[in-house]
Amino acid sequence: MAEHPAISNAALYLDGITVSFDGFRALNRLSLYLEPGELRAVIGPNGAGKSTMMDVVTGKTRPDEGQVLLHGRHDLTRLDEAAIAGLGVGRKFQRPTVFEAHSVFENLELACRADRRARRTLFARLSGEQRERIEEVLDLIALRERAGDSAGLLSHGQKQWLEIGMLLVQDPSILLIDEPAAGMTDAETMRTARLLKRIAGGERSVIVVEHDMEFVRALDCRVTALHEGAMLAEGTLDAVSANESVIEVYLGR
Amino acid sequence: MRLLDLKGRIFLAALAVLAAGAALLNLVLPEGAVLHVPNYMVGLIGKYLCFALLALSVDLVWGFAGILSLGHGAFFALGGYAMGMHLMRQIGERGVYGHPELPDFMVFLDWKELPWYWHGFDSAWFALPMCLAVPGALAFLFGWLTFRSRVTGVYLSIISQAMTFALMLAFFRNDMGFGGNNGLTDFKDLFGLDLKDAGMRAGLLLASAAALAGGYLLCRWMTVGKFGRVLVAVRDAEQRTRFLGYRPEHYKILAFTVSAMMAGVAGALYVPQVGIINPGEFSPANSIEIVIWVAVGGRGTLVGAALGAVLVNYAKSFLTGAAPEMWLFVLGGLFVAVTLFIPRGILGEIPGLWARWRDGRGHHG
Amino acid sequence: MKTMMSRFRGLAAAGLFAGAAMVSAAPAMAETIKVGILHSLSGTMAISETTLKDAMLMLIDDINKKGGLLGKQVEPVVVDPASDWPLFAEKARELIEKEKVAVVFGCWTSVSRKSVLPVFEELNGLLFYPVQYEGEESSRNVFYTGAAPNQQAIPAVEYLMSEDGGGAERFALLGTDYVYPRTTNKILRAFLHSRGISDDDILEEYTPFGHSDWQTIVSKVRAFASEGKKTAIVSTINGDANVPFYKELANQGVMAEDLPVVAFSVGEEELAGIDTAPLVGHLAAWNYFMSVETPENEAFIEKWHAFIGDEDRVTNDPMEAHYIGFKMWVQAVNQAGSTDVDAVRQAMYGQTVTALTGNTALMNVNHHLSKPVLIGEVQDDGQFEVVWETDGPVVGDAWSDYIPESAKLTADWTYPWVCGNCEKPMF
Amino acid sequence: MAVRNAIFRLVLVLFAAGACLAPGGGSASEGIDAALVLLAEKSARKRQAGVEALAASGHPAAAPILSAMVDGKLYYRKDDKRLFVVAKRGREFDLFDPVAGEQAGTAPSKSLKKVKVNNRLRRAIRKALAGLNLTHADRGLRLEAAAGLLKSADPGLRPALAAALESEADGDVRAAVELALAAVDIGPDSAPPARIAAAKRLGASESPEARALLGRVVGDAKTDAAVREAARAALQQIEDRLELYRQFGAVFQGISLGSVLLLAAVGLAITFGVMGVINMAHGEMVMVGAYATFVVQELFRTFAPEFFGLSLAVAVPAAFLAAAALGVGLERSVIRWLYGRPLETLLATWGVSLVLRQAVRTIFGPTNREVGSPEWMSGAMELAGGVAITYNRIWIILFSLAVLAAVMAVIRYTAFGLEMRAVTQNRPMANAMGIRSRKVDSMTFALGSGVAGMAGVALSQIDNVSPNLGQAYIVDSFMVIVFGGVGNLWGVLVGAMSLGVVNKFIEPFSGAVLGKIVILVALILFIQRRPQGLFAMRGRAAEL
Repeated sequence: MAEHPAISNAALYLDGITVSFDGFRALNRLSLYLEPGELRAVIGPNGAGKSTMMDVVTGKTRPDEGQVLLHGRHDLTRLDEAAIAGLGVGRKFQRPTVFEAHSVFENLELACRADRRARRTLFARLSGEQRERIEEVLDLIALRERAGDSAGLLSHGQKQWLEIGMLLVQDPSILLIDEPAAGMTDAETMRTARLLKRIAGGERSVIVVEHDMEFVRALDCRVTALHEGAMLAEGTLDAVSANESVIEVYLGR
Repeated sequence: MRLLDLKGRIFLAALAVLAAGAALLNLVLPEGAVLHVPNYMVGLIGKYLCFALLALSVDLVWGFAGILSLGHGAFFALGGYAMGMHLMRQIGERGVYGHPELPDFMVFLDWKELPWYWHGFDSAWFALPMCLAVPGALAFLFGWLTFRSRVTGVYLSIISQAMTFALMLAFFRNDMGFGGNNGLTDFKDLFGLDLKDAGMRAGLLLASAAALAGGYLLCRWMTVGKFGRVLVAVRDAEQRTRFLGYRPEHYKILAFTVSAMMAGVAGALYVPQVGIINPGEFSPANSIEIVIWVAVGGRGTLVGAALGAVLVNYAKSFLTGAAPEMWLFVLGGLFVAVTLFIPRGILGEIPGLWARWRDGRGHHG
Repeated sequence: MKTMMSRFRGLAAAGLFAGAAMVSAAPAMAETIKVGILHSLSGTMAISETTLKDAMLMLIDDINKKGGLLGKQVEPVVVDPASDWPLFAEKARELIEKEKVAVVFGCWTSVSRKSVLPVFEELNGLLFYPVQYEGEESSRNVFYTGAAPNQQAIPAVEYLMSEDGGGAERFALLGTDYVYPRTTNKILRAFLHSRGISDDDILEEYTPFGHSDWQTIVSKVRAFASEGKKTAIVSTINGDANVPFYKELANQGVMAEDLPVVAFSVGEEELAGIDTAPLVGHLAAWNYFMSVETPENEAFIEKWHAFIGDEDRVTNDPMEAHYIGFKMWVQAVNQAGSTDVDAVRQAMYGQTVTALTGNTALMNVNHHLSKPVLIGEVQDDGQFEVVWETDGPVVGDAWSDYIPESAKLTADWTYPWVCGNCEKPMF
Repeated sequence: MAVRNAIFRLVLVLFAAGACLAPGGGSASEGIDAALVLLAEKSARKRQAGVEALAASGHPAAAPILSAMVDGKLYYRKDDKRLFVVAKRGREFDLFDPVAGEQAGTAPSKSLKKVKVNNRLRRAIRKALAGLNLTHADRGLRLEAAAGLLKSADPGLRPALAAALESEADGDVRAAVELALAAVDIGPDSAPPARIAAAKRLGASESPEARALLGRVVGDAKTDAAVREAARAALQQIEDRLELYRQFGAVFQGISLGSVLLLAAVGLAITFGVMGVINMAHGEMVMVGAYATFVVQELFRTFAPEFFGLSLAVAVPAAFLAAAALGVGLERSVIRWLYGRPLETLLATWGVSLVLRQAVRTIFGPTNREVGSPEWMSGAMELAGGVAITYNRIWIILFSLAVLAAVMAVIRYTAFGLEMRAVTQNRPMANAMGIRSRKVDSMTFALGSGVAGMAGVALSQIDNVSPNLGQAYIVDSFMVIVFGGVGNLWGVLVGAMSLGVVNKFIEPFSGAVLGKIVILVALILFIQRRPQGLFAMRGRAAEL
């Protein structure tokens, strides 16, 4: 392991990740470096490897080559989803996935930091501290009024927020968010962007995968453009938009 | 949520009244009295209660953890065999060949000595824990293999069916030393008490009722708390729970093992009441039927599962006598009708109905 | 309320129950003698047992036409134990305790009999069991009207070893893996040893219930048969598995004169599903064949065809067993003047009935019948033709002489003996 | 009825031919009267004597009488014990006098009694017939006769065999006669050198009889040591060749078992694999196909018995249509309401399966129904020493592959197949493109059910046609699908075949029951390794 100081400082470091499915290369020696507290947008056309990248980081897919270092210490490619989540990596899916049979409050309770082991859970009770944290997040995602309703009854946008809320009560150090603005109204989109900007910072880094350029602009952060499983360009949105190869990929020859 | 809600209290109260009432009316009143409960009814109720406990165990894994086991009959049968082996050893020298140690079927199939796995079953202190341990161990092993490999949904259902099918074939083999197709029969007594004795029968009925109540409380306790909420979360969105840092396989293995042990208890109580355990209990069709009881009563409602088991089995008892040529049409039709018209089962539909009725009254009044 | 009910379509299912309830609500006739019929009408055993239910209904119908029994009509009570063994016990209890039947005719498989046995003994009921079985049992509450192993297996093997049967010196014992084949083969092995045949010349193979792929086993037996000595197959293959077995035999061109099969569980019913032309000459051992030419049998077959409304339906050995059993029970009831189980039991001993084969069947004190054994050959029309017959009736043995543990046991239910499995007289 | 008459007429023609060929002879019954009287005797021993006397007489009527006897068509009149060859016509018999070679009117069946045959007699008759036919004009009969004599190995036949060899021109028949001679020569009556030569010749043969004869010599301690050694060497030669054949036989049996599994599973691969319906009534669709075969054959038996050989060809489409129609009914009334709730389809179809089984029991009765095999499916190709390749298994293998190919072709090349794939992959999109997805669902389910029905036609040839037929295959079918990979027809093929072959290689060591258990446990463990089956879809498609 190269003991480069930058690497050991990095919140997340992807090093030469390659993933192939039946001969198709979804990721091709992808490398990425994320600083603590950084908000990062990842853009790219369909099939560029955005979702696969998140799968690799969260342990759902094991790469053929390369490694993923968390805080320069943990090689995530050797751990499973639960262990990675336990190290403080949270993930939000593109389609909102909340537990529809449970109430909003219960959804947050399940996400709350606690011993996740089955035997412990059997005897678990909600502590006052946890309850406070849940109330706090309920305010943040503006769902306090609906805490007792079952999550299945929420609107699409509310489900997205609830899911983000669930990530927040986990208190993760890295958040991976897949197309949070999909299917949202303009107003909701802007509100979500503000929410994400508030979340990032301090020790918490956030990666947002997005299609919607307006939303990316509103995030006002460093942007990584992927294409065919490899990095195409990285920099500010303006810089990336001006990059010739990006223009070629997006607008065609 | 509270451990005992209204539904649960009604259930437990009804169970107590039914079991105690049947036992008392059978023992105290003379035969021929109007309210006398005949012996065969006592046995029948006892059997239904064992099935109810079995249904409860399936509901715990299917209703809450989303594991559709088509092999739960195997755990029931293993519990039954463990009890059957104890009852067999209790016969002692009273078998037809009078062998002090070997059961009759071993004597006439030329077994010279007791196979190692039969040792210990002469003692209730060993046999009774085995009724729990054997199904539990198999469920743990099966769960450990399958849930860790993330075998889910239909795949899981089908390999659980393969498991019970393989066990059925194995127990059918006479070389296994479990009596082959005939299974274990001709039981005499349990704890030194004659199984034919009315008091013993009533006792077994009460024990079944107690086991059902206990099983219900255990399931309730496991499902009302956070553990139960994780189970439901796993059922509805397994990936999501994983990314929240839970290991669904551990929850599933735990629930599955507990459920198998409950099924084992049901089997162990069932055997002395019906007087036989044979490999037919492992047949895949039996396991499918258990799932149907749960579906009829209402998946995920616990009380409904128990109710479904009693209703379907009562219908079967009644129809096989009343309409021996037609009952399969009725029962088959019932299963189709339930899935089509009351998909959430009898108890699953009641809250909706109640709400509709209340709304209706609100509109008109 | 009404609108709610109509919306709740699930209640449609309740209607089905109500319909079924009406079936049972038919008014019972006053003062009848009830006879329970405990045969599976669904599940795996329905294929064999349904016929026996029909045969019983016919016999009961017949006696009612002749004025009934003890001046009362006989009322059949049919239940369906559905090939489910614990359900057999439940239904037996229901018949005796709830329906108060005087006698039960029923069961086919050994396990179903084992399942109901404690119930009949506890409640002192009476069961007539009509199927050939493995023996090793005698209960004071059961009359066994089918053959014991010494009434079927041993005469059949003796025939195979005789000059007429082909002088077999090597035996392949094929069976379904359950207690009847296991016990029968154990007895046969002991018997063959007593005739100087060594273990090298005996092949024993077991298959699961409903086994349908016989390629390997038939090939194996053919190889076994081509090692020099004259070979025969003794089949205790059960029910469902027989059709694929015989189809495989026919297709592999196994001719009866080269490698005959003698079967103990294959009768006219089982052959009904097979084209028997390639099987001509294979054998079965029973106490009755439909082809037997006697006035009794012809009358019985005619009645059966009229009752069932189908000229193609066959009769078989277990039907005859029920015929004998029912006739004997009726005689015993008339003799005792009541249907009381204890009285009828005592009256049963020594009862004789002219069987459909024209022979006399006698009920012994060990609750088994004395009757002659017939060996039949399969014909191309699905019938059997009798090629050999024992000289006289063979007494059914409850306890086999070839199993050391049971050779010393005696079954005798008359005074001074009152025991089904004793070594010393019991009083 | 018409078949029987046709056969009867054929017998007449044969008799006429026999009479023409008969060399000289005065009164028709000269010299065989005594033998004929013996045939009507009650004692089997006397009848055997009659058979032998008849064969020895060389009378032209001897062969036809003996073959009628072995076929169970020889009867005698109760009052005068005269023999007739009969053809049944209801309660009447058409009589034919074999000695006079002419029709003898009809008689009520009760006035005649069959000349009984047992296995010992059958053997004697076949031997006698073989002796008589050894010089028959027909090459096939001569070949059959020589092969038949191999079984009896009677030293008394040595002159006849030697004479036959002398006059025989046909190479195949010569070889068969030589083998039969060797079978005689290896017997204890011959001199050791002749026996050693015979052993060598038998060693080159593959027939089970040769193996049996050699085995007998090796096992007989009284035999000359050199002869025994030669026999042992010849036997070893046969055993070595046999081992190869046995391996081949096991592979064939495995493929044949696999083809049965394949047939049972292909329909399910569509209803379960493609549509996601856990169809517990699948087995009953197979059963319906088998009963359709039965009905078709009954119609043939009643209306067109002379075309019975075609009945299976008609049964295939009939079974397809019957099961498909039932499938459409089931889909429209039950399954349609349950899409997206696969586990509930399990419950509903289980109910349907109970109803169907009981319905068949009510309509057709609970007992087995007879489904016949046409001529072209009966019999076997004998490889060697007990290894036989049966024709019906070959047909079933071919049929299963044809069915699979047809299903693949429908899915891949027809417009319906395209629509079907579109609907299963993306229902809303397919709807938007104007595909009537409900109709496609019905058709898909009908296809799966119909294919199951066709499987029933094949299974009716090897298994019971009873209400329980379907239950025997349902668990196995699901195993095959899960093993092969849901939604993949190639997977079904490979899954079925490999399960079949593995099963047949395990079975000789473990026995049938244990073999099956081993397979099931192996399958459970396999699923741990590859939760999606053999041919898993990976990547994005796997998440569907």
